[in-house]
Amino acid sequence: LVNILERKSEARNPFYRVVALDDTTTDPAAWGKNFPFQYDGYRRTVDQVRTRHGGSEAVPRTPSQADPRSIVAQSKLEEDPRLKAMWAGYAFSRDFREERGHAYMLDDQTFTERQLVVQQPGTCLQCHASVYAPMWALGNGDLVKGFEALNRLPYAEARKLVTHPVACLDCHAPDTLQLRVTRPAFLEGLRGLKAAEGVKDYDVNRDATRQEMRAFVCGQCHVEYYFKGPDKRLVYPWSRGLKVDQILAYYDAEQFRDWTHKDTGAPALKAQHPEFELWSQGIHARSGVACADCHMPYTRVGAQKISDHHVRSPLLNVNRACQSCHRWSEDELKARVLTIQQRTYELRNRAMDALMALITDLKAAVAAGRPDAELASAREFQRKAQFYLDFVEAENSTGFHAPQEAARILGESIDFTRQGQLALRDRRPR
Amino acid sequence: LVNILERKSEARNPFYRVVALDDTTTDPAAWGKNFPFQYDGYRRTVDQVRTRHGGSEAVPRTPSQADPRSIVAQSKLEEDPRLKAMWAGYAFSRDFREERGHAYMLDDQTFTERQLVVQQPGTCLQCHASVYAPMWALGNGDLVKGFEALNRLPYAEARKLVTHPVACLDCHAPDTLQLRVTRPAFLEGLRGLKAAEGVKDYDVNRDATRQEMRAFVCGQCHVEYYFKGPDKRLVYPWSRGLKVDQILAYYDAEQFRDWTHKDTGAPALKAQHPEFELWSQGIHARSGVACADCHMPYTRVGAQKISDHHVRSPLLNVNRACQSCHRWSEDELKARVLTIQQRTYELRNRAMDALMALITDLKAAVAAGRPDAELASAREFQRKAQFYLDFVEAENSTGFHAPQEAARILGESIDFTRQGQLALRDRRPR
Amino acid sequence: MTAGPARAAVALAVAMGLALGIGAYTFVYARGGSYLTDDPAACANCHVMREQLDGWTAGSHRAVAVCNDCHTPPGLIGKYTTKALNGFWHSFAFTSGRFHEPIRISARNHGVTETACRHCHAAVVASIDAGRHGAARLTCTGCHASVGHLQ
Ligand code: HEC
Ligand code: HEC
Ligand code: HEC
Ligand code: HEC
Ligand code: HEC
Ligand code: HEC
Ligand code: HEC
Ligand code: HEC
Ligand code: HEC
Ligand code: HEC
Ligand code: HEC
Ligand code: HEC
Ligand code: HEC
Ligand code: HEC
Ligand SMILES: [Ca+2]
Ligand SMILES: [Ca+2]
Repeated sequence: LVNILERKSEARNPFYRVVALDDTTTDPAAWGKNFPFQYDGYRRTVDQVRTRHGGSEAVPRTPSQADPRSIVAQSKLEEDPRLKAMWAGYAFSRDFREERGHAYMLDDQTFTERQLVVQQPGTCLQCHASVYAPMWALGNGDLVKGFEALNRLPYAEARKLVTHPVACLDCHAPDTLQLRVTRPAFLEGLRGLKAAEGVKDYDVNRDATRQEMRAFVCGQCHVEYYFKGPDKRLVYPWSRGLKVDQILAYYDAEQFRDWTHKDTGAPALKAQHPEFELWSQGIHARSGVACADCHMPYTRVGAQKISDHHVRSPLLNVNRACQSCHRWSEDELKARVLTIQQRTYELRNRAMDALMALITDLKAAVAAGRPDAELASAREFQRKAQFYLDFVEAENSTGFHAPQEAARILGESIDFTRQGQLALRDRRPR
Repeated sequence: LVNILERKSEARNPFYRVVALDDTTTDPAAWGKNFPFQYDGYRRTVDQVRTRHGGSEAVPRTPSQADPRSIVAQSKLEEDPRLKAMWAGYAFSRDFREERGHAYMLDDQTFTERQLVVQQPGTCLQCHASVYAPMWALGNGDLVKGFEALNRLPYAEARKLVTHPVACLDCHAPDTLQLRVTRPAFLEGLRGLKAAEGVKDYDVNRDATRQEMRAFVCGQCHVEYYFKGPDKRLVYPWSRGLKVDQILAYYDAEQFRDWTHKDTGAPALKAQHPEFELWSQGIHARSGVACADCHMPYTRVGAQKISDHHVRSPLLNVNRACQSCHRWSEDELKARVLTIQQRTYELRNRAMDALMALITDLKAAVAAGRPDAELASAREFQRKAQFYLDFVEAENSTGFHAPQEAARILGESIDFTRQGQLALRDRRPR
Repeated sequence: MTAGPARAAVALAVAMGLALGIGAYTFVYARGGSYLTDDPAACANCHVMREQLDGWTAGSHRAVAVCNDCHTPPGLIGKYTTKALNGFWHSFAFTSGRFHEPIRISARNHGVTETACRHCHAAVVASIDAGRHGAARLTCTGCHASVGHLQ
């Protein structure tokens, strides 16, 4: 009976506005007063459950002065030591873990051992903290100015300005609750992309449809990026397009390298979580299916439906995430995902073995003191092959977001690697 | 008005049985008396319309004594001369054309220049003519005996026993019109496959569901095959499974080769139209979507729905072939297919270029008189790489039947090719 | 498909007396009048509606909504204008045999249906569908394509 009354009242007015919210209300708990169900979900992102290729495993550790975390996610470097060889000389070879729920983003960034290897800029925080209010403050009223100021600060200083992981106001307007993009890097990245497609000064918050926004809010962070120039500006390399080929072409034109490979001297690039880019090449994106449809499916609460703010692997929530569109059983849907992921994973391993062979050859050639001229071509191939492989490796759906494209990319990576090995042999002094 | 009256009457009585049919009634015209709509469609397979990667182009030629055809399909050897190098020393390097409608199957086989290069057995006819009645006759009442007898005959003699391309009774029981499998090679092939899956003496015509039959009737011919032993028995290499890896493993175990590559001496294999095998690895097969659903979609004739017997590219009939399941517009559906095919085609070209490089290297090594021991490994890699590439090249959907699997196969083909090139260099006498 | 201009053109022809002739003939003979009832079976007087009837019978709404609950707007006027429009055009299409197959819902009628969803499920969707200024509406059928007709 209580139940029914409850439902009725809820039905009559879905939102109780008990507290006023504005663009300075960073604390999700405050928003939670008005939207308790979304807040509950949001907080559940602390859960750690592993799927075959996703989710995350809760690994206990003894907290230390430097790193107070008592639980972390499993180390990918331990799962596959070949990654260390691929990233030799770069911070990722020191510490790289499976990603976990949003609740951990700020801590995991603050305490990753990668911080011990390099001095990082404030830019890092763009995707690991609620920086919206801080940016306004820093830029006193000018978001972009605040963005630039934050980027320029050393990480340690910038870190003092933030307290929360991604929060409500990073995705929502406080008055209408409409979705909005709050990250200048995404605004600029998408404007560049649209310009390339012939659309002049595109403004996401003005021109995007609601369904597009359900992917764009995620695209603010789940993308490939780099820090441009001495100002460490956060830039998304999309001005030629979202395909791996177009992104590499961009970096080549910029003559950008993330680091020089320690063992081979190759001008290497590190691809990072290009979920948005790979998704854009898949059949779901083409069908207008957004990130939120699968990662934040509607869920029944009392008499209403709300978006499940427990952002996580859809494989942990198949009935809501998939079955409204696909009538197959949960087991069948999981099996379909696994088939796609397994194919991707096996080809990824083949590409990884090939890369190891090239790195070994190049390393030997360097040790043998062969002149750079003889190694240039092989190094160029390593740069390409490695970026292509990493593009799929770093993408977190293990190919699901665009199965054929992922396999295509790995196939080309293999071709580049092997050609690099051939270049070394054919350039051998006769 | 006629239109509407017609419909009402049709609704009442779908078809009239004017002539009696039995297992000796090969002539489709006779069946056509009872089933005029299906017969009309069947006859329309003479149409030649080209799609980007499929259909076929009507190329005029001057009939000759040896080859009376005044129209053929475009030559694939001319479209891509690299195919000649891949098949050097094999009949396919002489004549290989785009396939066209069922109406042409008998003529195209009879008059292909491949017949001038090798003496073919009667086995060829299994998939190019209505051999059901002739097999019964030859085996006087024993289908398998008739099958074996037909296989043993020289092509020229066997050819005299047939008059029609695939006909009604090759797919249908004359009394019930139910689908049935009439080719012993498929019965045996599938029994072997099921046995590998742990199912004992499987009998297609007894155990298959109706939906399965809608793919099996096609699987009688649209499959990879070889002629086993001196009796030229038609065998489908499925006893280990339908994946390219499993089929190659079968041939390796049998120590089978189609021919020895003229320029490189590699023990080569020729893959042929593995539509059934590739389809089996795709999402449509997994969803229970059969060949007939897309290539013979239901179409309304007045009040009845019949299967469109004008078997052809679904891209020429998208509304019936696809829109019954997909709500997208015709243009959008075509664009989706093209995206998949283009990705496949580009990777196929990359694999083809790689293969040409290996063949060039091996050819040179042979010319340089390097000992077989040094070439063995490279030749083995050519065999593998070439079979994998040909498996996608010979498959006629340009990857659509299983997009990710097709890309996976091409990726591995590239790896094999390049490793072959490396083997040649590393085995070089120091 | 059922493009505006195309319809306009046909409309002209129809206006030229044809309407009374064929139009009326069809409407009676093909039971275009079925559009005026609420009985689902009536819709299927046209065999081309059979698929949807079957789909509806297999669907989750069989017990809770008839064709017209989803395919006509609430309110008598709206209801009967829509019925008249569809009844006439569909009768005409049926007679002339000129329509896209498989049959696809028109933008206008899709709008009618989407409104119907919200009409019955106002409570359920209140929070996801509530007053978003400017933002385009959700499309219920994007996720629930087969509620009306199990596809
Ligand atoms: C059609 C459904 C679908 C869409 C749309 C989709 N994803 Fe996914 N996503 C998945 C599946 C399935 C996985 C694999 C989960 C696993 O392996 O446990 C996944 C994995 C992920 C992961 C890793 C999750 C984990 O548990 O480790 C991230 C991050 C992710 N997706 C982000 C995105 C983003 C960002 C977008 C939009 C740009 C997006 N996804 C669009 C279905 C989807
Ligand atoms: C402000 C940046 C940011 C935004 C916006 C963002 N994410 Fe994330 N997301 C992250 C970070 C950082 C992590 C990794 C956290 C960690 O490992 O500590 C993450 C992790 C995830 C995971 C992995 C969870 C797991 O169990 O492995 C999924 C799935 C995911 N995000 C999906 C989404 C979706 C869907 C959206 C949009 C609705 C979104 N994210 C928006 C930064 C963001
Ligand atoms: C463009 C957005 C973005 C920026 C900028 C960014 N991250 Fe992340 N980070 C993510 C996302 C999304 C994830 C989750 C997906 C993944 O781990 O692949 C993540 C995950 C992580 C993780 C957890 C997984 C791991 O790698 O161990 C750490 C630690 C991390 N980031 C550190 C950093 C540091 C340090 C920087 C600055 C150098 C940084 N991030 C900058 C978006 C970003
Ligand atoms: C990573 C991005 C992200 C964050 C952070 C986020 N949301 Fe949302 N939220 C969404 C998306 C996506 C939707 C769906 C909006 C739509 O469909 O237009 C949504 C919808 C909503 C809605 C509308 C009703 C519904 O459930 O669909 C409310 C209310 C809401 N969120 C409240 C919150 C609150 C409160 C918080 C903080 C505790 C929060 N959101 C944090 C992405 C986010
Ligand atoms: C909002 C609708 C929607 C949701 C939610 C959705 N899908 Fe899909 N899915 C589609 C559409 C549309 C296609 C393209 C085929 C088609 O047009 O029917 C598709 C295609 C697929 C395919 C075949 C394509 C391929 O890559 O092989 C798989 C597998 C699939 N979805 C699995 C999933 C899984 C698993 C989930 C949940 C994690 C999911 N889908 C969520 C609509 C959806
Ligand atoms: C989901 C739909 C679908 C299914 C199921 C399907 N096909 Fe196809 N098939 C296609 C499409 C699309 C093409 C590409 C046609 C083109 O490129 O013009 C194609 C191409 C072909 C071609 C080449 C046609 C041409 O025009 O050259 C053949 C032969 C073929 N399929 C046979 C089969 C067989 C045999 C099966 C079952 C084992 C099958 N198909 C299952 C959709 C399908
Ligand atoms: C008895 C053997 C046999 C059977 C059974 C058979 N096919 Fe074929 N099919 C062929 C041959 C041979 C050709 C090529 C004819 C030619 O090029 O002269 C062909 C050609 C085709 C083409 C290409 C048409 C074009 O325009 O390029 C399609 C599509 C096709 N078949 C589909 C099917 C489907 C679907 C089935 C089952 C319903 C089927 N076939 C059953 C032997 C067969
Ligand atoms: C297992 C069934 C099968 C057997 C046996 C078979 N074919 Fe075919 N054949 C097909 C199918 C299916 C096609 C259409 C698909 C294609 O062309 O790839 C075809 C196409 C052809 C074509 C037209 C396309 C081209 O290759 O130029 C010729 C010619 C041909 N076959 C000749 C032969 C000859 C000669 C033999 C005997 C050595 C033979 N076939 C044995 C199934 C078979
Ligand atoms: C290459 C195989 C093949 C050939 C040859 C063939 N059919 Fe069919 N036929 C089919 C398939 C597949 C179906 C669908 C059966 C089902 O759904 O159970 C079918 C269905 C039918 C049906 C049932 C009604 C319908 O249309 O679905 C009739 C009647 C029929 N065919 C008559 C004929 C006649 C007459 C011929 C010769 C002129 C013929 N068929 C040649 C494959 C074939
Ligand atoms: C009998 C139903 C049916 C028919 C007919 C059909 N499909 Fe599908 N299609 C599916 C199903 C089921 C899926 C898997 C996704 C899902 O579960 O919704 C799918 C998936 C797809 C996908 C996404 C998978 C991928 O490989 O990217 C594409 C594209 C597609 N179909 C195109 C077509 C085209 C083109 C045709 C016609 C030539 C066609 N389909 C005919 C049922 C069908
Ligand atoms: C006179 C025969 C006939 C009757 C009775 C009939 N329909 Fe239809 N209907 C058609 C035809 C023909 C079409 C295809 C029209 C087109 O696509 O242009 C159609 C199309 C439709 C469409 C989709 C096209 C559009 O314009 O949106 C809907 C919805 C529809 N009918 C609903 C109904 C309902 C509800 C009923 C019963 C109240 C009904 N029909 C009774 C013949 C009929
Ligand atoms: C619960 C709501 C509901 C009911 C009840 C319902 N329909 Fe529909 N109908 C729909 C929806 C939704 C669509 C459009 C599907 C889409 O857009 O994905 C549709 C589409 C149609 C179409 C156009 C074909 C198409 O797929 O676009 C016809 C015709 C139709 N309905 C007829 C009927 C008939 C006749 C009945 C009664 C037997 C009926 N509908 C009952 C919701 C309903
Ligand atoms: C005439 C009123 C009415 C209309 C119109 C209507 N529904 Fe429903 N709907 C109901 C009722 C009543 C239920 C049953 C609730 C239950 O079973 O608990 C229901 C159940 C549902 C369900 C849950 C069961 C399922 O099928 O998954 C969904 C989803 C749904 N409706 C969506 C829709 C959509 C989308 C539309 C419009 C295309 C629509 N409804 C139109 C009354 C309606
Ligand atoms: C992005 C996908 C999506 C869209 C768009 C969507 N829904 Fe849903 N809907 C869902 C999912 C997922 C569920 C299942 C929720 C659950 O089981 O907790 C659902 C459940 C429902 C239910 C059943 C609630 C119950 O369990 O009784 C109704 C009714 C419903 N939706 C109506 C609608 C209406 C009306 C619209 C349009 C205003 C709509 N939906 C739009 C995904 C969607
Ligand atoms: Ca994870
Ligand atoms: Ca063809």
